[in-house]
Amino acid sequence: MSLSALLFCLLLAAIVAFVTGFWRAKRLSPDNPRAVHSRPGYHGGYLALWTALPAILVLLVWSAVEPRFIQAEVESNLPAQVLEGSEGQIGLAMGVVRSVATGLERLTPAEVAAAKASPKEAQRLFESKGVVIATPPAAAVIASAEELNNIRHLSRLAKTAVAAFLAIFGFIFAFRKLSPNLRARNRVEQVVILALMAASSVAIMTTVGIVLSVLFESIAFFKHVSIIDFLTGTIWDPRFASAGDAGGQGQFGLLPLMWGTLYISIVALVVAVPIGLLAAIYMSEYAHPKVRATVKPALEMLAGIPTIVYGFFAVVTVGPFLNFVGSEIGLVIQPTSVLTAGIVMGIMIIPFVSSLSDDIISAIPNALREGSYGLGATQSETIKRVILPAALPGIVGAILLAASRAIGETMIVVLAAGIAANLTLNPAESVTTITVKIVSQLTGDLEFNTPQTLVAFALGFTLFILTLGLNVYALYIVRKYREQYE
Amino acid sequence: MVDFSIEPSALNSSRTASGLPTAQPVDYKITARNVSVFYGEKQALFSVGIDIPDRSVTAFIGPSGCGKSTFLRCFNRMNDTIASARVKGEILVQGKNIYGPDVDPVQVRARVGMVFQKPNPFPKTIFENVAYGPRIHGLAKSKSDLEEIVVKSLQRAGLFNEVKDRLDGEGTGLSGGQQQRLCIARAIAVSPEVILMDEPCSALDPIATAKIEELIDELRENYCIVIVTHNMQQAARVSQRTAFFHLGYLVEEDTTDQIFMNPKDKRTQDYITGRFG
Amino acid sequence: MVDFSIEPSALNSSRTASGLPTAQPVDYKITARNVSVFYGEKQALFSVGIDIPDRSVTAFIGPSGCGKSTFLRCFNRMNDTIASARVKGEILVQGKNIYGPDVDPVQVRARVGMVFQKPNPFPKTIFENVAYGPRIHGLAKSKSDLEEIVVKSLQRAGLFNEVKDRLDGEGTGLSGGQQQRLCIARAIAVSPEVILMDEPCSALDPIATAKIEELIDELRENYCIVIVTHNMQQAARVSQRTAFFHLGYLVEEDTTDQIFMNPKDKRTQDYITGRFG
Amino acid sequence: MSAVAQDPSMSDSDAAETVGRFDNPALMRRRRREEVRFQAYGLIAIALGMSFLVILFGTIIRDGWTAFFQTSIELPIKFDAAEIDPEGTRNANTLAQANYQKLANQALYGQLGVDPSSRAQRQAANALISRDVDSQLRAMVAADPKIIGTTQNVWVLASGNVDAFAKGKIDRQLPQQNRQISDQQISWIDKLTASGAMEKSFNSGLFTNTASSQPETAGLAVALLGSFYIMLIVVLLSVPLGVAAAIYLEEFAPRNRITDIIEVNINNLAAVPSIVFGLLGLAVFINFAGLPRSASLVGGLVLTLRTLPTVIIATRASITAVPPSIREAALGVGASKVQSVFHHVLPLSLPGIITGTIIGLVQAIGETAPLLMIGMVAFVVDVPSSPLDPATALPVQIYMWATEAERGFVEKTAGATIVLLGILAVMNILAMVLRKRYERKW
Amino acid sequence: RDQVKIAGSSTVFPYAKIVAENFAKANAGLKAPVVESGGSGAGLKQFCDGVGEDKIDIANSSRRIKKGEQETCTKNGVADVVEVKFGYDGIVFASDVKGAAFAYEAKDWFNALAPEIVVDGKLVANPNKTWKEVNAAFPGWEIVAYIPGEKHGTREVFEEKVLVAGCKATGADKLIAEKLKAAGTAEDKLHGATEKACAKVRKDDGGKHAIDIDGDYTETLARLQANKESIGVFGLAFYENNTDKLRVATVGGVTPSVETISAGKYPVSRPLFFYVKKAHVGVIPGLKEYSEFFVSDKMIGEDGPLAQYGLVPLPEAEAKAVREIVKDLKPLAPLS
Ligand SMILES: Nc1ncnc2c1ncn2[C@@H]1O[C@H](COP(=O)(O)OP(=O)(O)OP(=O)(O)O)[C@@H](O)[C@H]1O
Ligand SMILES: Nc1ncnc2c1ncn2[C@@H]1O[C@H](COP(=O)(O)OP(=O)(O)OP(=O)(O)O)[C@@H](O)[C@H]1O
Ligand SMILES: [Mg+2]
Ligand SMILES: [Mg+2]
Ligand SMILES: O=P([O-])([O-])[O-]
Repeated sequence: MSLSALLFCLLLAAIVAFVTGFWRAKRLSPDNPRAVHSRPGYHGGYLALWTALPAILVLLVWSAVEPRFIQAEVESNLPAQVLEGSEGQIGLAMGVVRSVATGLERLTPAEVAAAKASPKEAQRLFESKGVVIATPPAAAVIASAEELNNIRHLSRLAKTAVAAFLAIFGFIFAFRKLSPNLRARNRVEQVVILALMAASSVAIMTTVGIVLSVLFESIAFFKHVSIIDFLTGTIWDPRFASAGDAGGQGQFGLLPLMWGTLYISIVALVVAVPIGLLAAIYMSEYAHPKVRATVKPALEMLAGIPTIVYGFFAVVTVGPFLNFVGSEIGLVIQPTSVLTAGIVMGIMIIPFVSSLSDDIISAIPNALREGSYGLGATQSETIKRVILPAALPGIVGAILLAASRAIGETMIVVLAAGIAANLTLNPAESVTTITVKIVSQLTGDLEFNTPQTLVAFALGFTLFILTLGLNVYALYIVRKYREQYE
Repeated sequence: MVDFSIEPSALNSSRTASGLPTAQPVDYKITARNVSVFYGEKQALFSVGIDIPDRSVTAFIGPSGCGKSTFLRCFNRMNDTIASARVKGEILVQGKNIYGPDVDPVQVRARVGMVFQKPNPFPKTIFENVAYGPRIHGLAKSKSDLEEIVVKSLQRAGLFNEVKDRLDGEGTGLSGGQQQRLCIARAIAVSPEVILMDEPCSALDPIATAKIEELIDELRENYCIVIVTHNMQQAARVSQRTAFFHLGYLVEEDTTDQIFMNPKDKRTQDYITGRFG
Repeated sequence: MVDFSIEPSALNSSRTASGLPTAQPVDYKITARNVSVFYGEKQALFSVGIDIPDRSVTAFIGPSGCGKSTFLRCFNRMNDTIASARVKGEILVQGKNIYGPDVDPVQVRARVGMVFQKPNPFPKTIFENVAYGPRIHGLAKSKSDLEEIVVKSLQRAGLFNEVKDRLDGEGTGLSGGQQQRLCIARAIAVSPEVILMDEPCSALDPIATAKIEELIDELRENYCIVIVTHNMQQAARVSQRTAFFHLGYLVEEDTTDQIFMNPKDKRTQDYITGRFG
Repeated sequence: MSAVAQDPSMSDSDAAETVGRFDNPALMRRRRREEVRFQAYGLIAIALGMSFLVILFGTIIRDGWTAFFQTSIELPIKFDAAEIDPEGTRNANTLAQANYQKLANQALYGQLGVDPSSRAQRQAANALISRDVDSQLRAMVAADPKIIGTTQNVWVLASGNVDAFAKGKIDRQLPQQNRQISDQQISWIDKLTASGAMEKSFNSGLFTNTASSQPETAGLAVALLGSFYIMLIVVLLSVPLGVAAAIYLEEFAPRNRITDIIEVNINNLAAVPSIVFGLLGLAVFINFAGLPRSASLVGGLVLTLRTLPTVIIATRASITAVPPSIREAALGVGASKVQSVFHHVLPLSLPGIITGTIIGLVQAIGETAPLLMIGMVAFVVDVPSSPLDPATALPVQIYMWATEAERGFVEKTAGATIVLLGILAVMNILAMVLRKRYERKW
Repeated sequence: RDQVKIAGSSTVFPYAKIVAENFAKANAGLKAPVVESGGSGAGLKQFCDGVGEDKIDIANSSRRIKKGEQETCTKNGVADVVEVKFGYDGIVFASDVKGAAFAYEAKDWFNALAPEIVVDGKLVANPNKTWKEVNAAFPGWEIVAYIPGEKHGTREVFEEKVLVAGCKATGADKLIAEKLKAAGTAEDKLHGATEKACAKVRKDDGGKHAIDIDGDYTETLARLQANKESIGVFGLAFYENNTDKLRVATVGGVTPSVETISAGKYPVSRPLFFYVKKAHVGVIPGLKEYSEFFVSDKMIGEDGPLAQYGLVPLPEAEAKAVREIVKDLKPLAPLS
């Protein structure tokens, strides 16, 4: 049986086990349900879990390791000249064998005979069954394919047997345990909690995965360039570093990128924070609930628009507009500049500030407002002097979240920030950011096994650390804030 | 038969003596006429009228939901802050209708201070809590002026000695009873004419309650105080006049002695003898 | 002197007659021995012991924060759900220590029902609210069985007539008093042996309160009821026995008559005469 | 007293100038003005935010709505048997190999009166119709070989440049050498338009065609399907995983260092740049697990990881919002913790979970950067039949079209953006409806 | 796998798309290849990752494979790589269509963009701020040039064919070499170091004179439209599709076009390549067929769709040689 069929059977078995357990439990004490610890459903669940879970776990592990075994087995019988080749070539040969094997399974016995007789005929037959192969298969390949099919059949049989054994054994074991005193509910719930726990470990594993996937390449990069130079260098000009110029190492300087990243984020915050905060204040304190109910989700749409759309908006609309405004007032504003990217990014993160702040302001206990009104304060005085100071830590948390979003934003800056790594204070000039460089170093025409591309991973790692720091800080602030109200 | 009698000390006879004789005309600080309050469709208060004398404590009692808070919040137009609330009738404070056409509720609230059920100090320093009112109303000419106001208010609220070393500590860091006294100090700091208190002790422990009651007794000498309470013993202990509310109606209003010893209405009697509530 | 006396009808003498004579040994439903409760470092209850008889109402009174709720929540191991809470000592329900090593707290709670301060019906239909308990405990063999349980529970809770036409209406759509009775019905539906009530009327209006009190009086015939209340009149009205707590200690426990008319401890006396609280 | 100098928001001059009682009219006036001004700031902020939204949508719709229409030309095409099937065998292979483009070109010459002997004229005329006419006619013949030998009026696609011209995206006033359309071609187009043989109609091809190098035949089918698979995977994985994780963390996990770390970690993941997730996907799913490149499965997995934190955070928030009294009520009638969670807490937090999920999905469907890293920026002609097949996604398609040289792709880019925004809007409305439906009061 | 997988250069991408599309139409049994666009380097990286079903078959590149890359390939078992040069990409300079006309020589670019230029026989920091200062025939626009970023293959061509050529034409290379020698550069490295130095781009005035574009030509076009008095670098194909927006400049008196480039008159062009993994031929269906189809006259010929799009076709002799290579799958010899 194939894996999916097996799983399906196990599911059926689990259902049967469930029903059995259910009925058995009902019989345990038909007159006094209270005398039985757990409800029949839990007994059923207990039985079903014992029946299916071990078998499923074993099956999954088996299926994960099976291909390697089969591969090794079939490989060992490949023609000698194939085996001499590299691992990749063996892999390719195996690919052909697999295709042929699939093809053979789709043929009728008569066709199989015909296919064996003539490779050309085999190719034609396979193609007619939807299996395209590049060249007519040699006899050895067909032999290997048959072997592959045989081993697969065997493995499947064994798998089925093991699964059946485990299911039956589990069923019997659990069935004998069914009794009024069995804490079936607790057992089943333990499994549920374990499953929940496993789910929450995915987040951890993701982080581990991220760290691992950038760590090794970063280390490789730091073999070329010293970590100190990377962190403290003020010049980003990796291309010319590779020439082996004197002082070339310093040209992987993170600082201009870091500055660009922070500068754009700051501009974005300068746009988003006042607008977002004032909008939040108006929505939570002044606006009619109906207005709030429409404005809030409408603003939230700003965060839902794909950033690539913002990117083009920046290049096509905002950049030229700023440039035009600049020329009207006698300023040179480059179309891609800190301002362009910052403003557009600011628009994007408005909802992060407005929605979160709105929630936070609304959560400020009404007692504070009443306390202030009671002293004869106007509404704006109350907001400015009581509500905002009280909400400040939460608002700071929201702003930090928006900031980390801005720091990590890619598509807008790729299109709107520019790529010159400038250490400039002038917001009308273009700077570049860490994310821009990650994309361009990875997708460019650069030679791939050089520090120029490896640096992308080091940059990714830096970015990860940066946002981590911000988040830890945000959490610290939010924690503090929580305590104040509890 | 269980005896719920209140001992003389609780209904301090000396206070009663210094209280206001009912029959005699007094200068009323607040006069309410035909006040009805609606929350949306629902009427919470039905044409209530009352006269509240200055320099004394008037207690509102009655079972939960009878409209005590609603009525109290009419006196400083606090009900304005509830979108669904509508107030009809007139309320004169010092002879002027605070629901008149060109009255600014903000100014009303400066004249009629309020203390709430749950102590609600601002999350600022103790000093800033008290200084807040004077600042927004521009009551202090200078820094030292402001300091003086703050200190005096804290002293009056009987809190100064406890907090004088940590005026720049957080107001929320005080104990519940201290917080409530801080709120009273905050209210006093804008020198209101009236102080409204909505169950000021219901969130406090007995010792803190006793302190607040003492304080109310002292403040009475300078302010017109209206207090809502659930606790009849408390009403008896601190007030000179008592008004009993039931289902949105003002059932009976008289000197505290009269209400507790000689209630005219059957409902009042049932309530104070614990038949309900 | 103000007379807070409670009239005979309030402390129903017939009930007192049918109540349990103190001196005589009775079958105690709950026995607590040396119960101390800690919240983290802080001790909230100090070695409390009590015997609670079956088929009667026992009231816990005392000022706020004295540990009434804490103690009550020990009887159905509800304190287990608070991470910081630790309970020492033993509590026997029907002779079995519910804090014993292999006791499943979930089962304890099925036997010892609870009604909370704020009515907390599930946001489901009225029917589902009551049916929930019987369902999870498998108390009904069939649909009609379940219906019977629900109807009976609602009847017992005195709610059936009011809601019989809208059993599939939302439980949260009822008035406060009805909600509280629904919660009682929900508790009854799993046929517990004990019903714990933590200030069940404090969020209700007088009329609803009266109904609940009546209900408690009826339920007493079949259940062991423990009720926490802030309201001494209520304790006097509904309970046969009363325990007075103060600062985490059980100060005094006796028949209600004794406690109210003849308290042994000075603190008890001060409390019931309104000297504090 | 050190505390005095604290409130800087109130200038001292303020205080000094206006000492007095509450009926100080000057102070009162100022306070009222202040109030009005403050409200105005709020209104301005909201107006700004909303106008950004309107401008964004306005520009996109202005540039893109024409992409939903397509110019076609009606040609009387003679399905010449001699040309299509000279031997008359009606062999499918022969039919497939025939030069159909030529048939269309000839019909066009006839229609426009082009001199077939002039190569320049021929080429100019050929450029009016799409190179894809070939496949269109081939499909017609394959479907019904009987039309061979007849003359049929067929609407064929105009070429991308003609389409752009017809929509006014190419300026008639420009000098000829600067235009993609010559004066001669313009006169032809005018002629065709006048005779009603050239019309604009709804462009269903935008949704049904797959990738193409010509703007007139390029469509979103692969991208839409790819995005659909990705969304499906994201929903199927991130919702159960996210909700389960949130339940565990909020209801069962002990509060300690480890759960603190998990919490920081999840918050951080929500803020990790999406491009880093692309690096993760490349390393883990493609290089380590050996999943195929360019497949929507990998895209789905990467975006699942990207979405997971959002779902967890939103779910946790809505679980916390369920009042403890509900949990107590359930425990009080003897439900176990697990029962109280699954019977009561979870259903009640459904609106919040839905909101969080939709927010996560909305983010995921617009995500471009991580897909750049896992090979989804690709030219895929075949409609993917499973998530394992190569595919693209909507934002990626937008990105690719945006970098095309041909004029026709400019409006396509905006058109695809409109489609994407439409999907976002539908998802948001769905969220709103679902939230309404499951919202409960307690 | 029954489908060819291709990755690499974004410059080659449009051509590969056209071929892939036509390939599927022409070969009923075979599926259209999947073509990824991620840059030459990224494509070659995947390409050299090894052989196997999960590895790509073809890498598109807008430059020749580098020695180091070839070594990695060999190390990873990708021993035999067939290099296919299928045409040229013209690189043009253009300004806004309504702007001024430019007739460049390579030295103009050097004098405009180099950090140091020759004035009166001495190397001095580039004093030129406007094009008029560079060449009196030019308008007085401020020097603002959008040049391809360093990730683009086009940049290398620009440096080699324009900047370095201009460097030599102005005689700056000799001065630079002297300077480097004085700084102690070894004799054997001198030539390379000089060329590198010649290729440098000025960064003064906040880098506003030479602006790198990492994105595509659409981005350059957008920048150009935002700043009408600026010059951009484009591919010939892109320019030809946007003649209504761009005005092209001549270089050395030659106007860029398919004809002038294939005739070798216009100097700034570069070859385009794709690399085929020989080990996959015969295993992946359609791989050989695709490669042959690509270089067929039908595709890369003068009348083919690639030329129509803007590819500069190979001269007939070269085309023939390439077809031979593809037919015989002649692997690329190790680079030196
Ligand atoms: N904001 C409001 N919206 C609608 N109805 C309200 C509101 N506030 C109070 N009510 C209703 O008005 C009535 C009177 O309420 P009020 O708070 O004045 O009672 P109270 O006597 O202060 O009660 P308590 O002793 O519980 O504080 C009640 O029925 C209450 O439900
Ligand atoms: N979850 C908790 N964590 C820490 N301390 C608690 C907790 N619950 C109660 N306490 C403390 O335990 C003591 C007893 O509280 P408990 O709630 O039992 O009092 P109570 O008599 O029911 O008061 P009330 O009448 O106000 O309900 C109080 O000091 C309280 O602050
Ligand atoms: Mg009230
Ligand atoms: Mg309590
Ligand atoms: O993408 P390119 O390698 O051609 O720049």
